[in-house]
Amino acid sequence: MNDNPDKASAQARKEKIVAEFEIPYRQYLDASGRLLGDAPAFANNREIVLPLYRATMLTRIFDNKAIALQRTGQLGTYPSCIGQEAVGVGYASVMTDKDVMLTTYREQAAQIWRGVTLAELLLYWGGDERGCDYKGPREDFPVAVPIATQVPHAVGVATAFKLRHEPRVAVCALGDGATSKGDFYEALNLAGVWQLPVVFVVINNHWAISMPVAKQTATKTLAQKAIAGGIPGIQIDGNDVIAVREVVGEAIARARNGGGPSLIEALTYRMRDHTTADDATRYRREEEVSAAWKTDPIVRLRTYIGANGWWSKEDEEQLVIECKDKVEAAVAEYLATPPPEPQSMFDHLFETLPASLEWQRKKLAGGGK
Amino acid sequence: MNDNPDKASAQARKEKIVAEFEIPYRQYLDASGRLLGDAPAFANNREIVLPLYRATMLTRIFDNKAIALQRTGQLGTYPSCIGQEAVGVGYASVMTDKDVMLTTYREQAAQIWRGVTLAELLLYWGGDERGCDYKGPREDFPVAVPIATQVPHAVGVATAFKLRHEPRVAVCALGDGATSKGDFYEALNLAGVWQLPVVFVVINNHWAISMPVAKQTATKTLAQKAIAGGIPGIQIDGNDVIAVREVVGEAIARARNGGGPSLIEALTYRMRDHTTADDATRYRREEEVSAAWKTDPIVRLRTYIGANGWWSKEDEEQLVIECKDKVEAAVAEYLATPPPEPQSMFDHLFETLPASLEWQRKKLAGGGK
Amino acid sequence: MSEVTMVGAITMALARAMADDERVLVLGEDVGRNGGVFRATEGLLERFGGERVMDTPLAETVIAGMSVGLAAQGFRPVAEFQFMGFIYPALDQLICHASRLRNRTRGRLSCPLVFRSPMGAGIHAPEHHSESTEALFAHIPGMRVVVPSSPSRAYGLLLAAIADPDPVVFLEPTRLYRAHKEEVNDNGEKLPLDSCFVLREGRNVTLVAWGAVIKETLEAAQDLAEEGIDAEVIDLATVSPIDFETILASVEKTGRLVIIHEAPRNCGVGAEIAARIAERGLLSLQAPIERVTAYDTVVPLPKLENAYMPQAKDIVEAARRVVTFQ
Amino acid sequence: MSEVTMVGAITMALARAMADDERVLVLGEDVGRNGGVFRATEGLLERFGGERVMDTPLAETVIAGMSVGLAAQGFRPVAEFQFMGFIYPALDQLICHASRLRNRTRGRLSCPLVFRSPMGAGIHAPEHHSESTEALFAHIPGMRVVVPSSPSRAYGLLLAAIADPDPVVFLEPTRLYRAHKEEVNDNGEKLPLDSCFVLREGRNVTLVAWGAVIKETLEAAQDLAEEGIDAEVIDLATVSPIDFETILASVEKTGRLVIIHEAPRNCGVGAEIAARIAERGLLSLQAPIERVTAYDTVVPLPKLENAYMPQAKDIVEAARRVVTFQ
Ligand SMILES: Cc1ncc(C[n+]2csc(CCOP(=O)(O)OP(=O)(O)O)c2C)c(N)n1
Ligand SMILES: Cc1ncc(C[n+]2csc(CCOP(=O)(O)OP(=O)(O)O)c2C)c(N)n1
Ligand SMILES: [Mg+2]
Ligand SMILES: [Mg+2]
Repeated sequence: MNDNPDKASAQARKEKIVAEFEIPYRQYLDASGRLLGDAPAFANNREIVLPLYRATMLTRIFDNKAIALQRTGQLGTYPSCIGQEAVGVGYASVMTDKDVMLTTYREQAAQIWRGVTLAELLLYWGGDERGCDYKGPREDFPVAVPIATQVPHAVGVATAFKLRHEPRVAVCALGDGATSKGDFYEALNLAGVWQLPVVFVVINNHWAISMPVAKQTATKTLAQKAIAGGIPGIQIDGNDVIAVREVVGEAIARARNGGGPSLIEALTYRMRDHTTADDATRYRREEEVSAAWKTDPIVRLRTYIGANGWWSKEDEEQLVIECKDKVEAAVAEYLATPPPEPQSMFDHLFETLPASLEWQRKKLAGGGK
Repeated sequence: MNDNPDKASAQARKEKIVAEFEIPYRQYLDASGRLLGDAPAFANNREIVLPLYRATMLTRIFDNKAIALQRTGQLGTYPSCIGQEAVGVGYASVMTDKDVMLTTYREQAAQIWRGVTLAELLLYWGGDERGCDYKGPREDFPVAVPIATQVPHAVGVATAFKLRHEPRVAVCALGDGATSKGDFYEALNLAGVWQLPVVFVVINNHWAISMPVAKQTATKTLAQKAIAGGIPGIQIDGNDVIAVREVVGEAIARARNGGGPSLIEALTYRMRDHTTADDATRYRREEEVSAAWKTDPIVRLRTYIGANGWWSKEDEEQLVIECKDKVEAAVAEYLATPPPEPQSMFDHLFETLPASLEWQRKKLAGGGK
Repeated sequence: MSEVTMVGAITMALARAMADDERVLVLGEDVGRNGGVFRATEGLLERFGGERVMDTPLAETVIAGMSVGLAAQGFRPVAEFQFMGFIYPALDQLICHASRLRNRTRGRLSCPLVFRSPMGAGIHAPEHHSESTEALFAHIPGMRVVVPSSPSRAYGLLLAAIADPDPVVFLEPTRLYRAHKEEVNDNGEKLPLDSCFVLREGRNVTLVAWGAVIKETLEAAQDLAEEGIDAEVIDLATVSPIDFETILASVEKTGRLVIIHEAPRNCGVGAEIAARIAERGLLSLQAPIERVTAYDTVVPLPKLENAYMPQAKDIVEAARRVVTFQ
Repeated sequence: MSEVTMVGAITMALARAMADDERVLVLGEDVGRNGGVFRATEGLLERFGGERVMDTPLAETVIAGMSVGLAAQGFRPVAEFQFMGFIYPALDQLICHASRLRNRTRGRLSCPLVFRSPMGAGIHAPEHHSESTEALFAHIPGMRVVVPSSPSRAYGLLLAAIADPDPVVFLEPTRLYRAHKEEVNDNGEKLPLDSCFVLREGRNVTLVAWGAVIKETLEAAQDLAEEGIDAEVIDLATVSPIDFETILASVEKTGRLVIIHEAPRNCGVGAEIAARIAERGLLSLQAPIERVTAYDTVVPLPKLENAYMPQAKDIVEAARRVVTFQ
């Protein structure tokens, strides 16, 4: 680890210092579900907190179902966000409909909050492009599978907002592994120099498939990467939905009011395999995983709302039933959706298919080549 | 400018700080040529300092000649390093023959010190690949024209040294504009996490063609970009050859002894047009340029060695004559070099030309197609 | 009407597009105050301001990626890549996103962007400044590749590229930037994409070319005419998708085909044209097809670039061979 | 001798190369403990240690660029790119440096590296995991592109690629990784690069293919045999440079050519083969050439990938057409 590597020597030499930086950290709801001092007011507002809890639960139940569908050959490779729900729900909850979300493939929690339907998610992960034609957030980007490639899109979207003088913000989620890619840095630097209305949420779930963060970078935090773009960086407990909502909320407000971009590193943990095609037991210890379960954002939040007397055993049972019903309904809709027509491959290749490609579309419609 | 943007607010909130950084600055020989306190011992050693001065002068005279050759149609587009000589001479002077240099196209000062011949430089800039077949530093990389693409090479070379447990260092020079590119950051991050024996010398000459540094990035320094790679970063006066030699020397020694990589931002100024194909009057003010001339590294060093009584008017005249003779000899050699044979295009395309390409080579040898 | 060079016509088209459609933006390295290294964006900053003519940091990946974001938001970004040798970091965004965003979202989002880049050798430039790698772009589904070869075609095709609702890579032969002037009427009229231009009608042989070598091809046609060989010269213009019907009709008339391009031969766009003739025009061929191209080598530094590039006499010889073939 | 799948043969070749030549290194994302997402590097970390089997950060540009640095220093890096859809950030280094370093320095420095990547559709994978863009690489001078299509060819060709003193892009069809097992003798014997493999001799029609569709091509040859059509099947194997003489000889014998590839048709490598026949084999052609390829669309998500990929019956129909052509 290399935080301020030259500090000691510099002071020894009484060197002139031309720049200083620090990375703050925030947490409000500790792992045991206890609310810490100076928590934001909304933490005591059940109208705000309960929906956050409901959303994390729906996401968890959806993810488990999706994994089951894949195991039974009814869905393609699937990357669950189990254990990370508080991050997605937290930042999505402080975005407006007019804001735009750009993300990787593990942000179901945020996508669901944003209005992407469960059936759309299943269609996409089932191998059907129609799952990206979100009926809800029409301007949100589809998930970017090539790591970090959505980050440049985010600064483009933010530039559009700035040029139109619109009070809108682009929120870009990326993983710890994504912070090693040049695309991320180039976008960060551009956001800084153009002071764009964009918020980068780095979801540090400690693993990039089999690579632990310590092998991904020598930096003590991922938040400090913001310093290379000349923008504010902060680290938070990503399993603390209160902290996520509060800190991302501040960043979005700042961006919306012309205060420029910022980067938030949310510490969480990838509880399950990277995807259903992965076997994490090959590269990480069971103890690490079981220890991580003790920080589960859902249990933590349930403890908190329970202690506040906002949530009974009955409420819980009721919620689980509701979520399961929603998920089952989506699965039924998904399974009942007939596959796309082969020639639909050409329907949106261009706005108008070039005449020279018509014969290919026809041939496909006719079947065979 | 965004140094520690969150500091104030963080302290206000008595936030927990998880990482702190600072960027030191060093200068020993000020613009007036006065040596400042705690200068390194070698600054008082004429055997070390005079060769540095001679090298900056040779480079300056060579650059001016190259520009003249281009103007008279005897050389291709040429990027001079006029005003930046102290950087190249400084870091090259603390490299060993076994170290490897990787650079952009504006490092004649370092290349000449490393043993690349003036004739080789002219051949290359005259449009002949043979100019990259350095007779001197056989392992040094040819200049990389695509910005920042040499930085990944440098970490590869450094990895080779580390794997072979050789006490060698890769020294990589890049410009301020190059720090905006993802290649630079990806390499920086890799160097950090693998603790590679590499030194990045960022030559901040304040311009990337028509882009001033302030439009290139929001960071207060370029040195702080090292923080994103978890490696030490320091800023120095690049027109102070004593500082360059001392600080790069420390970094190389650290890297050689397993202490890992570091990044040094050398502040200097691009005195002339970007290249002979550029017209800087279109985008920068004459006052800025004339002000920069007052920081000329050569004048500064001459004042210093003169004040030390190491350098007389006669020495100066003598040196200029020597340099001009060397340059003229190289020009004569260059102009006398017959152009390569057309079919030589195929000589080094592969180690052994695939049989299927033989006909093309023959056709070219025969002339025409 | 005014006499302009090709680069002048490009500037004219950019200004016209920006004046007619406020969604059009110009961005790239040194495109502002400096007007671009070839001056293609000269005067645009002064006329349209810094919000529509944006100097970017030196970072091609984000120039490409942010253009996708701007386009998805309804702008019409026209990004300049300083030389074709520096556009490769943009390939990832072109292949993975620009060309796929519409398809991926079933038309919900689209990507009406233009990536401009100088191309080709012949101006004694340093390494990486002389590339002709249009074939790399032509193989990518979901986007267009256009190469102008005269001031008027540059004007009309660039306007069409900017107006097009899908991604267009617009490659400008540096050798032609100031090669000659032409009357170009700044009337905002587009030229059709996806179609060739028959520059010269002829009965004996079809010469298909694009970009800078159109110059040598027209010279060759002249020389051939003096020998009594009547060559038809077709400027492919839109390199992908190819207007094959025009080429096929010509070959059915002439029975002979020579394809000329400055790019390396292997897997160049010329191969695709030859392949389609071998599929659909075989019976009308009265002689083997010939390709006159650069060699399958790295573009050499200036000392050898003339030996590398196809010359008029190479085209003449190839045409003679196919015409006299029994 | 042991029965191995193609991915097993690749692991075998990597281990053999590392055992025989200590300059050989394996690097990439998840190639260590995890053994690669397809397990191609399984067991190498345990056997050769972390200094020779290097897990890299998630950064393809530097994986490519550092490989150039390692190769110039005398190592033989074999870098794995997790899927072909993620190799595009490496194109810049391949085009600008790996393929040019030897030429640029007149042989002073060279670049003996191998970039391995899974390729192709047919495994119901997510977006960007089903690419067949070998044509992009084939157009780059100064390097080789190799696509194996069986365990034994994968073994011998990968050994040859690693031993080769110049850059090789080695593309592995995922659909074949575990398609079938074959006896492979781990004897360190290389197979020749730059040459095709005639998998089946025949008199009536030449079928040229490479990669995963070799499977459908052989099936088609079977079906055709039952109809009395005797097809010669050629595995191109080295996609660039092309061993054209073998193809030409076959076409001179059969007079009919069908080219099959999984890549999009436009400007695919099939075009180059057809073009060369149209140049040098025209007179022996007794029928138009046919290409059986994927469509010029983005690779669709799994629901439509079968409709996208060439099927055996498409090959049979094309072969029938050219054989029965009058
Ligand atoms: C450019 C690129 N390279 C490689 C991959 C293969 N891959 C998919 S996910 C992944 C790890 C991503 O890790 P991280 O960014 O931490 O996100 P997480 O999966 O942990 O949510 C890799 C290497 C990819 N999708 N894109
Ligand atoms: C990838 C890439 N993009 C664009 C260019 C064109 N170009 C050549 S030099 C230059 C500016 C470089 O500035 P800097 O890194 O500060 O180096 P300097 O020229 O100041 O020494 C640009 C944009 C290039 N060579 N490579
Ligand atoms: Mg992760
Ligand atoms: Mg500079």
